[in-house]
Amino acid sequence: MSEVRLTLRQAPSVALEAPCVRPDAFATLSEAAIARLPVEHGREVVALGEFFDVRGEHADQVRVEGDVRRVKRLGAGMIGGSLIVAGSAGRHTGAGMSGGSLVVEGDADDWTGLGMRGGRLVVHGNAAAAFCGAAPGSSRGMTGGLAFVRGSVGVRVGERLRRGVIAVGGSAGAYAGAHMVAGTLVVRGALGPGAGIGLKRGSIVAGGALELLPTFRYACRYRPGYVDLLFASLERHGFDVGAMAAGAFDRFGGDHADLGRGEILKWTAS
Amino acid sequence: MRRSTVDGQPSELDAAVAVAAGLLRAARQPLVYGLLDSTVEAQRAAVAVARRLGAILDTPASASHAGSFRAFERLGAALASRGEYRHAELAVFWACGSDASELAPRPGLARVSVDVGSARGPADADTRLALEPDQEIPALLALRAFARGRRVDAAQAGSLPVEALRSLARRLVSCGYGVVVCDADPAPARRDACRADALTALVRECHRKSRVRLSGLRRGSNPVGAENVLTWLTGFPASVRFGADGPRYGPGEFAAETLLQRGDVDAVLLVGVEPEAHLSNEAAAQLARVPCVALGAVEREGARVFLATSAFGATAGRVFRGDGVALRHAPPQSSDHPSEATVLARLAEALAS
Amino acid sequence: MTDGVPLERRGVAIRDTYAEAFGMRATRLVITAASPRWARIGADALTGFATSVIGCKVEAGVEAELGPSETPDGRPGVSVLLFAFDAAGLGQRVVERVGQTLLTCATAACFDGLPGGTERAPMGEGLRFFGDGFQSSKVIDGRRFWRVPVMEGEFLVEASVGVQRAIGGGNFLILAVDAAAALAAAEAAVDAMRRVRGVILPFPGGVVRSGSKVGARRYKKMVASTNDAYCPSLRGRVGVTSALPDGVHSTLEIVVNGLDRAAIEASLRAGIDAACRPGVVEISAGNYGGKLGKHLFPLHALFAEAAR
Amino acid sequence: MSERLRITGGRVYDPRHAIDGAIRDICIEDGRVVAALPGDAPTLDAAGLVVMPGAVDIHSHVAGPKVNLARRLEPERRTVPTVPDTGRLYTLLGYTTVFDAAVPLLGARHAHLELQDTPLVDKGFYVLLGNDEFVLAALEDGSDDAVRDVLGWAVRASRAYGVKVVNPGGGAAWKAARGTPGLDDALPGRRVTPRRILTALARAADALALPHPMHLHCSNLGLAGNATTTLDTIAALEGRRVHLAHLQFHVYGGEPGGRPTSRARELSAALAAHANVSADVGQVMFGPATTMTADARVGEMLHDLTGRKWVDADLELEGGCGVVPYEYRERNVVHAMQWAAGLELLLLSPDPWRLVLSTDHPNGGTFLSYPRLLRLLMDRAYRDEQIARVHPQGLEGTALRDGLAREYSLYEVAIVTRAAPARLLGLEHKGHLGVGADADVALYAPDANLETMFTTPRHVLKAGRRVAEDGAIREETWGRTLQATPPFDPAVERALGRVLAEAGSLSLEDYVVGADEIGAAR
Repeated sequence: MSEVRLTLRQAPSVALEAPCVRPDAFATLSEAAIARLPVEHGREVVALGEFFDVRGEHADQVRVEGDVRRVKRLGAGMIGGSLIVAGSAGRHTGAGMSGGSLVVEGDADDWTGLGMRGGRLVVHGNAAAAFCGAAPGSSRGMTGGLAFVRGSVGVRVGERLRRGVIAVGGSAGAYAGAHMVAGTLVVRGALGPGAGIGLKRGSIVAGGALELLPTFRYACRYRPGYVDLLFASLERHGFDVGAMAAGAFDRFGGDHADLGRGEILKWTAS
Repeated sequence: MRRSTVDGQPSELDAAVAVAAGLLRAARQPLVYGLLDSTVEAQRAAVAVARRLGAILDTPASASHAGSFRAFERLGAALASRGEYRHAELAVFWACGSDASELAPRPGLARVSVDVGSARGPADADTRLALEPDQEIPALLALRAFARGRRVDAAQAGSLPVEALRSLARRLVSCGYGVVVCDADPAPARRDACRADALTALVRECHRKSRVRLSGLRRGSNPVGAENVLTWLTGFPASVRFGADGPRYGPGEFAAETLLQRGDVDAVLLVGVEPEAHLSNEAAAQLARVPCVALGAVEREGARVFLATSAFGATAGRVFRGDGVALRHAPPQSSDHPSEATVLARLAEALAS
Repeated sequence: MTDGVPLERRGVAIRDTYAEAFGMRATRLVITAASPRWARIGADALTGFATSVIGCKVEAGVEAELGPSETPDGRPGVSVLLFAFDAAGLGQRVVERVGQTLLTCATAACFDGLPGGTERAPMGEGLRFFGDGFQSSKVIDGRRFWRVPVMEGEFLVEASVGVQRAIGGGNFLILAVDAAAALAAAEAAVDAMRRVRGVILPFPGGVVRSGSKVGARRYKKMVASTNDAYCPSLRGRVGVTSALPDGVHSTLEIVVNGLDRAAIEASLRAGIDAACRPGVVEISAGNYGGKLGKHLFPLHALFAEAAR
Repeated sequence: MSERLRITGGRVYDPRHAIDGAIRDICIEDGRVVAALPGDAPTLDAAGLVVMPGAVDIHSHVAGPKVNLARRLEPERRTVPTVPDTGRLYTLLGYTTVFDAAVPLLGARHAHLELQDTPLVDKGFYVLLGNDEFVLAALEDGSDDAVRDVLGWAVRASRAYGVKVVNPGGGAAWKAARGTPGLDDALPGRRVTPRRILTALARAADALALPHPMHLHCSNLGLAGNATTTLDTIAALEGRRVHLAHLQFHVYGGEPGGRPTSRARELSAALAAHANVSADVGQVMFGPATTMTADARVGEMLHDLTGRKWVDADLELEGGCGVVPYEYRERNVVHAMQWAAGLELLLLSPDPWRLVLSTDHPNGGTFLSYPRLLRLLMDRAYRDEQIARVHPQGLEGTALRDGLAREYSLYEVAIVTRAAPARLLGLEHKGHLGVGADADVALYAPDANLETMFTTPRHVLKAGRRVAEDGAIREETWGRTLQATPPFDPAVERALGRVLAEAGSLSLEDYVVGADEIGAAR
């Protein structure tokens, strides 16, 4: 099985825009052609090979090594193949991806998975702000696929989520699932203030503490069937749902300041 | 008369401009920042410089006005020029004052002040409603739910003054003309990502049944000019990067605050701004470490190049009023110094040569 | 092949004939519930009165009982198969039956058991309207599920089901010395056949006593009528050419529908083998001279292949 | 030193001079067409190319407050180009003159700021009147002369080229009480009717001899049954000159509140019967659009349809505006009807000199869709293909169902995109290639696919300079701002000042755009 390996040779002095790093694109390129792909280092357009040692060709399995926290848009728009960032990744990693598998073994920065449309995105560490969020002005954020973070996420995870599943192993910052249109956001840990603000439809499954907005209204305590389907799917993809595998949920409908057809399911052990 | 300086030493303008151009050209990622206290003419010229440089262009609004930008882009707005406020029967001052004489006390105008923590509205308001800071967003949502005719459960409302909010919502949906006044450039402690959104959505909701407008108070001499000029020239109101494929918008991403904190710019051109008033200490400290060209009427300490210009107050040109009306700015006194626009035009020429 | 060579098992002759079966469309539903008991109740209700397309437009039966590890939601379940002549008809029957028997059944949920099927028929898409606008949907791993609020909680039903080509009417006949021997052999056969996945035995207890022939002699409107050649009481009647050897006094048939040829073959093999026991004279099969369908299962070939 | 260029051997289409594809040389000197040039003048070989005057857009939305709000509103799709791109993209299509159709008095300075930054094309705007206190007060208290002087002052103060009337009186009524008055209904709290506003402003525009007549957006835009309003409006004008904006949006039958149908045939007949009336079509094109209008009612209606973003703004003493992002879809029955109604108007048009091209950019679609629209008009087979794609119910009752066979010729295209709009605008030096004309020229390479042909001119010349070639800007020049300079009695300023003192937030001087505020910014 062949693989393309990019190893950061020279640290960029300012942010490096590298949306050309896409496994589906690499599948048809030679080593030299990959090294010639343009990246923007500040105002200069330079070759990818200036910053990375490129090893391998004609493969849609890509591994990126070295400290690439300043490298932005890795895997942005990817439609297939596999991209593994061996450490922590820069901003906008996997933004707009519509297929394939993207794994960040370290932490992910702001806007990772922004406007994601499909595929699978996994972060082993923590993710910063607007994980799987929405582009400015767009009426929809993530529209498909599965994304999960083993650690915690920053503010506004899953903003304007339209379809797809986002799961967080740790806690989430303020305004988790803001203005969700549909889809499902699972957070095992605590949620920051304002969770579900403007929720139109869709579900927020909350494993930890959260302070509900006044425009959510209590419905009942139960364990809806789809939760087990969802958890089974998450477990299959390698996400541990922990104690939520058993127990019940308190259902709160809202946000009644908006359309109000969404739900927050708050886990309870009993 | 103040002189332009290079490394603190007085210099002729042309020589200083040449040094500035060299410094900016040598940078890998220059930032053009400010445009708050600048005329439209200077703002245009700054965009031209940024475009030529392939710089990132940003204004203090990227931090202070971020929530309002976001709300506008998601929802739009219900606006009015200031003269319209004379029709108002209800004014709600949302944790702010107003400088519009049209909303001063008068018969037929009910004035409500919603005070949030220490952010208080006019002292002479007819009605007051006090909220804790963490109640602000919940209160806005509850108001909107009431305006939609929904109920709010006591269990979730906690200590919110539910009855007062219900009553205010009723007034908003039944008034002939209402204005909600808010602080559109709040201080750092009050920059909530969702406040402007919640206010905009509330006004939109009330507007279904009555006529209600949102008025955002701005700070600085020409913040609306900066937004307008950047928008018509680049498509975006702030935080624009001139990349290989044209202007790209990056709210947050291309905001001076985070660019500096992350060390993602290596030269800065300051125009029409006192950056320390708008940046965190951390970002300001980084700014001090980056080669800097500053335009202004007051010499900036530590700038590699200082280009002396007339002060905003002494510069003829055009500016936008807070409600978006373009006006001619005719200074009472004139200046011996060239305007920012003139100096920026020279800088653009020097960059081209 | 074993043409012309007599075959027998444990002293029971296996006639050199073929079972004649026909093409159908099938789907599989996975029914889960809070307990095996309630899953079974739902499955039995859903598959009730679904013996033959002749009278009820669909043939259905329980395929298997499933453990929690085998179901999408980790609850105990039952898989059932439904067969009809075309996808549209099958879809209508699914919506009717799931609506009547699982929407109503305590704790039950219903999933597509053929998720890979590219041909689809609506299930939850048709049932969601019971939710009166309060229903909502979830897409999980690319599959859409409808949540229909009900008094107990929520009825979870997959939006659509996969439909595939399948075979109906695989069969064999047990020719026995008397009715008791025929029934004992049939029961043994059914027990063996139910262990095979991918098939159902749609008739009561898996057994059919009223084997039929295509059409009727006397009543032109009948699409099927009694299989007089195998009715012991008609032996010697004018106009009847009996197919029963001497000493045979009772015949029972086992009918099997399967998702594919291999499943039917495995099932027939297991059933015939189990039916070869004392009191059984001969194993035969319903052979309609090719008038019924294009799928033929020569009995001898089943065992020839097994031997290989 | 004079700049000269001889365009040689091209097939020239110059309807003003009845030249229909004749091989002619065009001689250019110092930005103008001249009769002849010395033999050694530089040449541009146009053999095999189609040569037309630069195109003129009589009705677009390219500058000013609401256009800029629309830009900010949609960072995610950018249907409304930036000001520099507006000039470039128009030029790259062979358009060299563009008018913004609706700028309020209070937005005039802003509009000029944007026009100053608009490269390449010549440009101007029409100032909005008819829902403002100035005109309404003059109508209530004064004579028709007073209205004429308000109009004269407004055009001069805003440095406008013409006057635009949007939903006369209806804007004011909507703002006051969300009402929609009929032609003879008094506005809330006033003695003025829409008919009075309409006739007085049309008369005033004529009296001032403005180069372009009153540019009118009729009442009830987009509403079922509004064809009646439009026909009544034409009748009310009693033979006075008028240009009806985006006629397509005003030809609907059907019951008020119901689904609109097309009554384009009747409007086409009315156009034939009224030589005083001209119009631009306001064609709807499928795809993204951004509706922006001074008719705030329409903004609210469209927001109710889409439920998404909406900018709704009030302007003191004047009307307001609405901006709503929109999308026209082939499979939407109303959109299909709108698309068909525009094509009906164009294909049934009694006189290409009085019904000209527009998409009401970006309301019916962006100006970038003009080449596709031209192909729809010129290529029946292509049109039939498109007809087969749209919602069939939308075509019910339209003339498209009759199998309209008309195909526009290059000559007719030159009329509806160049000669006619220039004539309707009173632009003596535009829209033709006769001696003295501005040397704005577009050269196209013929192509079986007419959309391809009109999308990328081979060459575009602006004022004699070769500014674009094969889809790329070659040189970025700066066009002129076109303005009208009607006279007015300065005494009117006293009355205006009184209105402002009572209800404005600015002084009269603040409204006046200075001579130094127009022209290229750089």
